[in-house]
Amino acid sequence: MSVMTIVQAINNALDIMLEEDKSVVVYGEDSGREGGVFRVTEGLQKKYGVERVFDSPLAESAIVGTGLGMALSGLRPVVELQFDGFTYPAFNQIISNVSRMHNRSRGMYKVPMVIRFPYGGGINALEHHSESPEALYAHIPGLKVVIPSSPHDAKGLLISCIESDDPVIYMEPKRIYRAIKQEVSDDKFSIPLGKAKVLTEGSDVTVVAFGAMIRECQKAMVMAKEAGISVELIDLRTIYPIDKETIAESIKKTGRIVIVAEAPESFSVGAELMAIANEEAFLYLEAPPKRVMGFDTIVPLAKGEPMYMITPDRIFYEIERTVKY
Amino acid sequence: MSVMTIVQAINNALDIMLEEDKSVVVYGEDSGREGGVFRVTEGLQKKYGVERVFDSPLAESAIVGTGLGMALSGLRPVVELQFDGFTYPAFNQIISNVSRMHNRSRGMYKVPMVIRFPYGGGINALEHHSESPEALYAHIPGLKVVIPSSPHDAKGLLISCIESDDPVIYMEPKRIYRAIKQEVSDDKFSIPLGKAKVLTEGSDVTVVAFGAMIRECQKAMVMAKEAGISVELIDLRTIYPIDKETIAESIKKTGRIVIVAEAPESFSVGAELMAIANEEAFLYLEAPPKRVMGFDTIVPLAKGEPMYMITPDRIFYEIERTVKY
Amino acid sequence: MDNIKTIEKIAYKQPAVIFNEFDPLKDEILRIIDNDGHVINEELFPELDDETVIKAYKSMLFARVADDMAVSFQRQGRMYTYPPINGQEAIQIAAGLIIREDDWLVPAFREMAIMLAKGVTLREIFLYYMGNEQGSNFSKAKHVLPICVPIASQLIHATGIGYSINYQKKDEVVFPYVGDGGTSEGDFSEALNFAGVWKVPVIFTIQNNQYAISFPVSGQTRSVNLAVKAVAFGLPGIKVDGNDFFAMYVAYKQAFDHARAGKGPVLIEALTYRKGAHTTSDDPSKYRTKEEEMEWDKTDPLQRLKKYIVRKGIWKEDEEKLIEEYKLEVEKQFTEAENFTPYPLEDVFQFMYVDTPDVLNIQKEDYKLYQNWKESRK
Amino acid sequence: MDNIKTIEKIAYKQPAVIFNEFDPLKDEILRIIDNDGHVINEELFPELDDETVIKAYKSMLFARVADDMAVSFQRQGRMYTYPPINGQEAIQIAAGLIIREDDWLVPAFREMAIMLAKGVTLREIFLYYMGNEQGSNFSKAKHVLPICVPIASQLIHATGIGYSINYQKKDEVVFPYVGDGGTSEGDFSEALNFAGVWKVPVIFTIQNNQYAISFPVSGQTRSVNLAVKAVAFGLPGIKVDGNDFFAMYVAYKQAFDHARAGKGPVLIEALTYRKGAHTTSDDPSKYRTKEEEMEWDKTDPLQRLKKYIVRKGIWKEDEEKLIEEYKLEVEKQFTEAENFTPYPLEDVFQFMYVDTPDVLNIQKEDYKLYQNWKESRK
Ligand SMILES: Cc1ncc(C[n+]2csc(CCOP(=O)(O)OP(=O)(O)O)c2C)c(N)n1
Ligand SMILES: Cc1ncc(C[n+]2csc(CCOP(=O)(O)OP(=O)(O)O)c2C)c(N)n1
Ligand SMILES: [Mg+2]
Ligand SMILES: [Mg+2]
Repeated sequence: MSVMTIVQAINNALDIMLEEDKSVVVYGEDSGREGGVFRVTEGLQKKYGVERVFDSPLAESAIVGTGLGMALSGLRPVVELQFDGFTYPAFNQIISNVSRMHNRSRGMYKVPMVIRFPYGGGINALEHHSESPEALYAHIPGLKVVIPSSPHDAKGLLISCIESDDPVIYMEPKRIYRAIKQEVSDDKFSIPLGKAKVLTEGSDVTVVAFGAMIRECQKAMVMAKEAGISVELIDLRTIYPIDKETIAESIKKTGRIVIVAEAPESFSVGAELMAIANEEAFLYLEAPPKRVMGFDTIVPLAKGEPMYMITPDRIFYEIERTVKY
Repeated sequence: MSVMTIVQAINNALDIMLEEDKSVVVYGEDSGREGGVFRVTEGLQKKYGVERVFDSPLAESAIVGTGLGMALSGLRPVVELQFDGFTYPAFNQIISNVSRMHNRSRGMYKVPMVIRFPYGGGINALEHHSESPEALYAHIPGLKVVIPSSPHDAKGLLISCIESDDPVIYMEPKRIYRAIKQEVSDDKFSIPLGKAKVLTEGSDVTVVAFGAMIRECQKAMVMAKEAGISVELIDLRTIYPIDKETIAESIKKTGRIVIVAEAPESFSVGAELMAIANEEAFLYLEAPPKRVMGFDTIVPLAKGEPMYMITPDRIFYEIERTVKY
Repeated sequence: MDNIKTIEKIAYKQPAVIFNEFDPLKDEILRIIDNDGHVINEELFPELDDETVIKAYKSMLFARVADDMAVSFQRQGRMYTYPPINGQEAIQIAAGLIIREDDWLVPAFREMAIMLAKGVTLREIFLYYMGNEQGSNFSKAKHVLPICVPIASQLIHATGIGYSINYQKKDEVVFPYVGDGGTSEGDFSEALNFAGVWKVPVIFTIQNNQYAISFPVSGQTRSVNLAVKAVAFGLPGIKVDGNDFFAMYVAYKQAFDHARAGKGPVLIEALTYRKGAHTTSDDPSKYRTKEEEMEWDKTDPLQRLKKYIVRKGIWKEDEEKLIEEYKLEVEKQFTEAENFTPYPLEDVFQFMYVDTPDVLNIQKEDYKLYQNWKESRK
Repeated sequence: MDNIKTIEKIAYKQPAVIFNEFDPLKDEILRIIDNDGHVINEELFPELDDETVIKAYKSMLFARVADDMAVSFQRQGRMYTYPPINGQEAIQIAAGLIIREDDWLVPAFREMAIMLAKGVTLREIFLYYMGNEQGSNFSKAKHVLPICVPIASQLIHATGIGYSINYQKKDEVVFPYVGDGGTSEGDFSEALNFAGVWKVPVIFTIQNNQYAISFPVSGQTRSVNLAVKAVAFGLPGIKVDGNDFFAMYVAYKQAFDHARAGKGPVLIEALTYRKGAHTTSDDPSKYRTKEEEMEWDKTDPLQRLKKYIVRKGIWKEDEEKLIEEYKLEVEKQFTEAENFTPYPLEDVFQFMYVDTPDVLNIQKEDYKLYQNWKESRK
């Protein structure tokens, strides 16, 4: 066991997989010598050499597309895109090729590949550095989309992603990269993809969140507890395939669901969760499912961002409204 | 009044706007001399010259990005992308620039620009030629997303799009490009963006659809009528901003909603409509909202496509199940 | 001031002899036989025995027959949209002579002839154009990627495969294809740039067939030709007469030796003409003249090679009879494709993932319920 | 065989004299003064009166002072992430002398000096880096696009503006900027290719400051330099010593005349060095040596120009005093930015659309309800 931040846990997972499997390679803009702008891959190039951990030229479509080529020819690439907002130049490769090569070739080729990038707001960043595009990726057939919320999960989920024979989008909550420290096993372990986790059991309302919003929800729950509200908190962990069962079970118990996420509300993961609530637990709903999400706007620059970002008291406010409905 | 197909109606709208406004230019791959692979822009280059209607080199990011540059400097470009599946190379320009320049510059610049492309399945096409990416574009702040379902709407909506000072994604239901003929006014007229249309009033269930699915729904309604079910059919027309009011009004009347669309079900427009049903009409819902949508798969090639495409009897089947709930 | 250039640069015409002799900057072109099959460059004429040349001609002929028949099958409504390769056979059959079983073929979508050469069966190709993805699950061919429709995106995959090859210390070579239109896509440049930086064994071929659907190559770019684009990425580039089988063979041979020797990627622009329509849904008379077509007809790769072998006196076969044989073979493979097992519901779902999520199974089961209901109403 | 080349091709070195003389293929570089301010190319020395040269030097000095102060404001926590331009002033101030009010500036994000030259106020720039988008709503500057963060995407906008200019028969010229790293993005190639085909009046400048964050330009590409990439698109390209004010001025002057005369786009690679960090969040000591930095220090554009003007005896000012003045001015503008009205909730919503959808208003009103609730709990 070691105390790790999310950054360290990801680094550790990469380290273990690089060590164990020579077919794993890690690259992206500044991912080699410098260890990435967030230092997530720090030290790995020194340990595994420039052929296995390296800097790529500045072109996201090529980073992802070469990764696909490698995956088809015996490697297990873990590519890094520098920020959420810079994944879009690679969108065509992701949606038109990475996600489909297995289907296109009717199973002749597999695509064991991970596309990692930091996502989300709350760090006073420039434009394009604060985005939460999980709904875009979750809507694309052939991909899996994973978002950890803690060092332990970051490690266990990433190991599963690298071992997956399907391509995975692995989104890292940059806001809490170093904010949470946790005891994490030094050994290799994995957490199954596609399963949500009930973090806290409760009876009055189900709160579903993921990534950096888990911590905000936990803060809101302190307020809820004071107000006598028992919250069941579910961490999605995997956005696609989404764990309908765990969510439905919880709603059947609580009758209420509040969804917390940073992305713009319309056409979001929040919408899908509301659909699931209806499809799987319609007769149990005692109040309308509620989305507590970003506005349908760009994440504002630092001075405006606090209004956009979802705060614990806003979550509590909506929990209370839903429970009182 | 002339009898027009959707192709002719779009051509007519472009013709009117090119005639009226010298700042309108039209271009894309094969859009000039040949008039586009679907002949939508046929004859326009001859009439307005190669500077106003032209072929561009083969690069979608540049087609969209140059359109943005033109829109910032006094033109009103209407750019054509050849197919739904070839819009993704332009995704970065659309999401990172086109949709944001007005916000980024705090109103200093406007982006009066239309991005047109044919979308949807049902034409036995190759891969990437049958897609329905409306949910991706609808989730992007700063865009409007419009889909007509008839020649009349195709013309009136496109004129509104070209006159809009905001960038609009205009998706054309290629499957019914020539399948529907309708009397359409030869004059200039426009249909407001952001408003859905109740096509048929009914009392038992609300069916919401758009584009090529409207015709399938209408066929299903014949069966429903025979079965004694009164369907209210709503054509969304605009996907974003979505017309919550019209949908909510209808659900308040019928208590039931069935959503029909071609795209993969998860994280779709269907999900958003279910969210709206809950947020706006929770207490009126007598059955769980139902999505009748594409599978979470790539649209199969021709031999497999009939299983993917939503047929009138499948719509009827789900309508009946929802009404009987 | 350039002291930090730590990585060695490939000068654009450093390597293999041939790339020195034909300077794309001067718009020079490698050509070995003329339109009448006369050898105009003895010096570079390749060492190929007669048998191989005849075999190559026959492969070109077979491809032409299969292609023509594909177009007519499509017209009969027995196949969906098909992109003819008519006119582009020399490029692909020359490559077919060079490419080995474990080399990688990364096609765009107009590479039927080299796919055949690489071991893909006609049956598979037909199956694909009949609208069944099973046609891309190649039963015999190794290291062939499925057809890639999003223009130029496949070039990047080729570069990635090249990285794997170097990493795994193998000696395979990668053969990606793209059209003249495809050179305008950003992915074209990114693929060549990464290939240069990583020094991968990749031979990029541009089949410059003069058109991207209706749009002539003259409109795609102001560069003097397409081979010259290699300069931007430090690659050797050469413009070759793509309708000249010998020129293509020589270019590929040198490129192959270059790549296998670890000297990195090269770019070949093969000048040719798409004699047919863009696809069976296209009508070229909308955008080009009969005169132009006839002008290019004179350069037809089959006629040219035929004239050469006839003049050399090595042609012993009865071409009519050969064509009849080929037709029967094509017919046979087509029928096999037509008799392929019907497309099961499972195939819609089964290959999206290796590890299929529940949601797909649920959607499939739901669909079956609907099918049952439908059955029950009959 | 090339008979269908209907559009005239720009040979890569046809146009303006200067582009003939310095061949990027041979890696030649335009340089006019050396590191000591000695004129080494009399012939090309521009006709600039002393006053203008002094003015240019002062503008460079002002930019340097402002830049240094920006970095320290950031360190004091009074501003967010800022990308210093230190070392790249000559390029931008030379362009500033040429660019007219109605020409278009299309910046990447490291163009503070030319933004100032174009009329953007320091107050606005500071406001932006304080995290307020209002800093991109330029009060005085005309035809300046906001900073564009997605690398190279802005180059395409410049090409589109160029199209408008031709279409509207105006004589404006467009000045887009990109870094060395940005040349690897597909958008770079697409922008140059469209610019060539459309023959637009666009002067593309690559500020080759040797690094893309931590990654040296030597790793970005195998091309002999970056100017040579112009060849791939039929554009004239030139490599210029970007730390030599006179060389930059001459290159811009000729490029400008060329573009305005309707001769189409050009590409300028300006060789320079990013003396500071990539941004205030970056630490260059992780990836480059002090020796390298000192080596480049000798080429500092300010020192070089200063040596020239001092030697020529035209420098009459007290630089220390000047710097103090500048500091006061910078301070003043910074304070104005700090005193800018607080960011209202309206600003989050108001500019997403010209015609704002209801849903945004509803979200705003909902947020106000929450704010009221929050107030009420206090
Ligand atoms: C990214 C993308 N954009 C557009 C298309 C539609 N399209 C199919 S083929 C084609 C023209 C290709 O021309 P070229 O590269 O010269 O190849 P050729 O068809 O001549 O073999 C186009 C535009 C596509 N397949 N992919
Ligand atoms: C599309 C995209 N990918 C990645 C980034 C992150 N990023 C910001 S600056 C930079 C390096 C840019 O290098 P260069 O083009 O040389 O410009 P410089 O910073 O040296 O001025 C990177 C990778 C980005 N802004 N946009
Ligand atoms: Mg072509
Ligand atoms: Mg740089």
